[in-house]
Amino acid sequence: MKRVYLDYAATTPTHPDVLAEMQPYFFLKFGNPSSIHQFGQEAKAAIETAREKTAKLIGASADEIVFTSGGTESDNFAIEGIAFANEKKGKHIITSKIEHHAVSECCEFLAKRGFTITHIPVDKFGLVDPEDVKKTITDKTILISIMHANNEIGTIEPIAEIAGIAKEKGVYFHTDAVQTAGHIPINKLNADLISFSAHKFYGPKGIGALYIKKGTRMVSFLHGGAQEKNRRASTENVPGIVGMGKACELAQNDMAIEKETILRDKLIKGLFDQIPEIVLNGHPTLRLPNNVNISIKHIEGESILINLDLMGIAASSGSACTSGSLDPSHVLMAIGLAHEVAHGSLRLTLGKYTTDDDIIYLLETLPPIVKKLRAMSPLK
Amino acid sequence: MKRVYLDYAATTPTHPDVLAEMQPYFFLKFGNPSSIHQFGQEAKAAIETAREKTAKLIGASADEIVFTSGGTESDNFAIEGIAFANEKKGKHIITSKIEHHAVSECCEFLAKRGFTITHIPVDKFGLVDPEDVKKTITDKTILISIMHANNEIGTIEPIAEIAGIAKEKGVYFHTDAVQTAGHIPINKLNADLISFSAHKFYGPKGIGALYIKKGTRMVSFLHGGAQEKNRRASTENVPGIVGMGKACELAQNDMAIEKETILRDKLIKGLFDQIPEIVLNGHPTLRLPNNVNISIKHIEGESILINLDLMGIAASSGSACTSGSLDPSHVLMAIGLAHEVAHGSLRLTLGKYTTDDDIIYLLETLPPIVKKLRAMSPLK
Amino acid sequence: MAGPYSEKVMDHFMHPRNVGVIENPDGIGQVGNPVCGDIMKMYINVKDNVITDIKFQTFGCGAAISTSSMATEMIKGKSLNDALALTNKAVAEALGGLPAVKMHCSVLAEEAVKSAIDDYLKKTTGTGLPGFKPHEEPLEKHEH
Amino acid sequence: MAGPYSEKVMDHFMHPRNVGVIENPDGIGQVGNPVCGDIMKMYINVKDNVITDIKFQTFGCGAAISTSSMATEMIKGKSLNDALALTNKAVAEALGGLPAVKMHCSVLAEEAVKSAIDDYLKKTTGTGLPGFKPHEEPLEKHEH
Ligand SMILES: Cc1ncc(COP(=O)(O)O)c(C=O)c1O
Ligand SMILES: Cc1ncc(COP(=O)(O)O)c(C=O)c1O
Repeated sequence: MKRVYLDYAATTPTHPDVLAEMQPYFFLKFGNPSSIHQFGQEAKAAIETAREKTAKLIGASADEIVFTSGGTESDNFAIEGIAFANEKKGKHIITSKIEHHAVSECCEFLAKRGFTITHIPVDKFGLVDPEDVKKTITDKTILISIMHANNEIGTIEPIAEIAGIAKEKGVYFHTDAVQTAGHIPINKLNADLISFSAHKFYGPKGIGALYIKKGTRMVSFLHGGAQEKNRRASTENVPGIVGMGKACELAQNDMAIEKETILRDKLIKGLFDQIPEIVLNGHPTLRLPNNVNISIKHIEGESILINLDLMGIAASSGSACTSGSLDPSHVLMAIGLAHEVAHGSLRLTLGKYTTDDDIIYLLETLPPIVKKLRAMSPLK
Repeated sequence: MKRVYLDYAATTPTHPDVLAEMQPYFFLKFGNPSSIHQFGQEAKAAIETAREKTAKLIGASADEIVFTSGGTESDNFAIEGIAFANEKKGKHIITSKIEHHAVSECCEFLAKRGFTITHIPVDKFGLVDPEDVKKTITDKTILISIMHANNEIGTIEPIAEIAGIAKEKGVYFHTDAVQTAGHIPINKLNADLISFSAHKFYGPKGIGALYIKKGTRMVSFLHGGAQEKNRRASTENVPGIVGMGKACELAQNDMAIEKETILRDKLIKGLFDQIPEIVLNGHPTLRLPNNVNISIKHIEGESILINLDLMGIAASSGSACTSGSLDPSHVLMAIGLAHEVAHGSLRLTLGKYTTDDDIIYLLETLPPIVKKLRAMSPLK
Repeated sequence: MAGPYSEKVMDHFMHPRNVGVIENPDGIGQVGNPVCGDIMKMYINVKDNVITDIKFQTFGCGAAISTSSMATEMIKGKSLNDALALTNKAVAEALGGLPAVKMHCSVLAEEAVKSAIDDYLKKTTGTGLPGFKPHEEPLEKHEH
Repeated sequence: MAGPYSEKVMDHFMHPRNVGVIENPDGIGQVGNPVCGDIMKMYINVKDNVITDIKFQTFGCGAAISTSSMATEMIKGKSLNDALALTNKAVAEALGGLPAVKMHCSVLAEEAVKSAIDDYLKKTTGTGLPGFKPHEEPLEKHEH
């Protein structure tokens, strides 16, 4: 059966060149980078090269990059790292209503430990208004964390402006760039902290990075050995780090923004042409080049996904049923969707290997599924 | 040049069978285990199989295993997880003076946040006396964390007894089994929490596990998505987890305890036969089968290591110079070594690929190095 | 697909039995609500205390659709008493089991059946099923 | 080896110049201590204000040994004044640089030289080097 993967925002395959670069570090060059001997030093050299490549992707300097186990750790590290180091100044953190759980749940954890969290709302396109951020800052505010682009609806936030406000007010600014790194250009974004995850841009799973601007006052998250210049303990995941470096290098030379934008817009047009009563979630233009998110009224997301899957198409949904919780996606609620519309959301995210044919196949396959499910539905 | 690796306690090469098992999960079966579609479900199935293999190594049930990014995260997760969930009961933690930094630095972090840490001393062999633990427990004690075997001197602690005391007093017991898992049999050890790291037993770097006994009251460490049944957020490192599972399976079928013990004792005997004025650090018999740790009086560890390295031999030392700090290993100090004796320590750790020839080569190579360095030394 | 569902669930999900609407039914029941993402509506015709026909419409996930389908199949042609004896567990078992997070769907299916019978009893005897109250009231009713 | 040290450091470490002891030297200096893991001892002979011979013994890491070696080489045959002008930076530079965490070894080397000259001055003039005090006193002295 044809298999069409349209869930690149969930994860991407590790690029063969990335895997090739990682291979030697499993068996031949397996040393621990902290070891003084040859085995260790060749591993150390490899991670330092990877650090330079990673830094280059965002125009940072290599010693501002700390490798982590992924986007979640980077987010947790940034937020708890700032919170625990700066709580004498204040315990107020500003974030948005559409952050990834790696940010929002971490803030939740801090809220239980005496911190106050302000959640900035978004408009119907998912945009944060920088003015709202500005108004909320107090002299107790130590951190603002607003994501670069949303993972569900693809909306790209006005990060430069928010970062400017944070700077002006002397508040640290973190942005979760997990969905943008490797996909659209990032140039430090004027942020103090930026989170990345390699598996979102053809690197391996289980490795990420945190950009920490020189001079940022924070504590470490993983406590132990002196790795990563005392900023992140634990034996380095050498193959993972090498893979992340390679993925950054590949991304820098080959962001498929135009190609993806064309396919994305073709897909959106096709969906609107062929399926009545759908809505586009997210911003029409301030949007990740690979993200399509629609709500298909009167039917529920998981049912759509399973039907698509049986036809070989992989997609995702903000429906509660796909997350194991009972509530639909907080992002779709934050942009003001009615519950049943939120439950009917379908996210299609494109990538390096997406072809015209894949889009055509989806546009052939989805409409009859929608028709069938709508025929079963009590809603109209 | 001959290359002889005698630093298996620092890290091990990823076994070729482990790597082979991981391969398909980079590109072909690259899905995100949280995804409902085929790509996701095949990844999910793979991690559940790996979970069973990992659980089997320690006689646990699969749902008591949570995968982490390594030994350090497992240790931090165990300690902070218990601390933050049980601080209403009390803020007292008992640990030993010879724990790995992943435990001791994490306790340090908690000490800054209002917890009280008791560090149990050890005898000259590095043994914790269970009676000392017992005497220190108060009604405010919420956690006892004592490592299974020490990574530097190889001493195996009386964990079963300490766990028994903890149980009797209703205090959670954690043990860092990073150096024992896959090397000597572990059968839950009566502990509530056990830390592992795959790269210490021929699995990949950047992956570990925490055994969490059913019913243990703790908070999660990485906050975010619902992965690992809400116990550890972040997209699962699928190839890493699969590799860890395979490494556990291989270890279970092939612990080379006898072979390693014979080589170890041959090495110790050879060292004592050929080099005057050395001491064995750690316990003569309650000792990891692959660990040799000696102090070579009047000379310093890093000098020895570099000389060995130039002859192709990889080893390690508890000398300050090898860690970037100014103090020698806290473990060697805890067993009562004088500073200059601690600085002259040499750790040789054996593994799957260590041969008789390697031992012979070391025993030929080391004595002239010692002689040369002693000739340069002002100490006598 | 090696997904979360058993083969039986998938069969009923992809080929649901008794989907649709009965015009002028003897009883209609609707349970669930848009907040939780599952709405089930059941239509029954009853003759001599026997359910002679039953149809359903469901907005919801795979489990919601297949439990609806299975429930209708299990009570079609049965007496009202037999139908009232249908438990959510029986529905789940008949489907070869459901993932734990989906058990609530089988509860909805049981309640949809009861709700339709309740409606029939109200219309015919003036009083409904004694003590019946579905877990959550639907936010909006699509009554004919 | 692609280790932490430059080629020059490795050369002096593996082939240290002026290792050993001078019997009945004109001056002896010892700096460092076992706590930090580096002990340097230097022996000098002086004639007409010129260091005619110099030897060292060092307990310590690669950087400690190579800075000792380089320092002795740099001042052998030099006047006392020139020797006193030797800075730790000059030693490190002559070695093609040292890792940041090892810079303290070059400080010890500078101090070992000064300490030996201090000892010489004390023995000959009765007063040592004005203001000289090494960073840390050795815990034990191995004086002849
Ligand atoms: C915006 C965003 N932040 C954080 C994460 C977490 O990254 P990871 O799963 O690699 O920990 C993800 C993806 O899961 C994401 O999309
Ligand atoms: C006893 C012990 N605990 C914890 C760790 C930390 O493990 P990792 O480096 O995989 O985080 C190590 C090794 O580094 C260890 O030997």
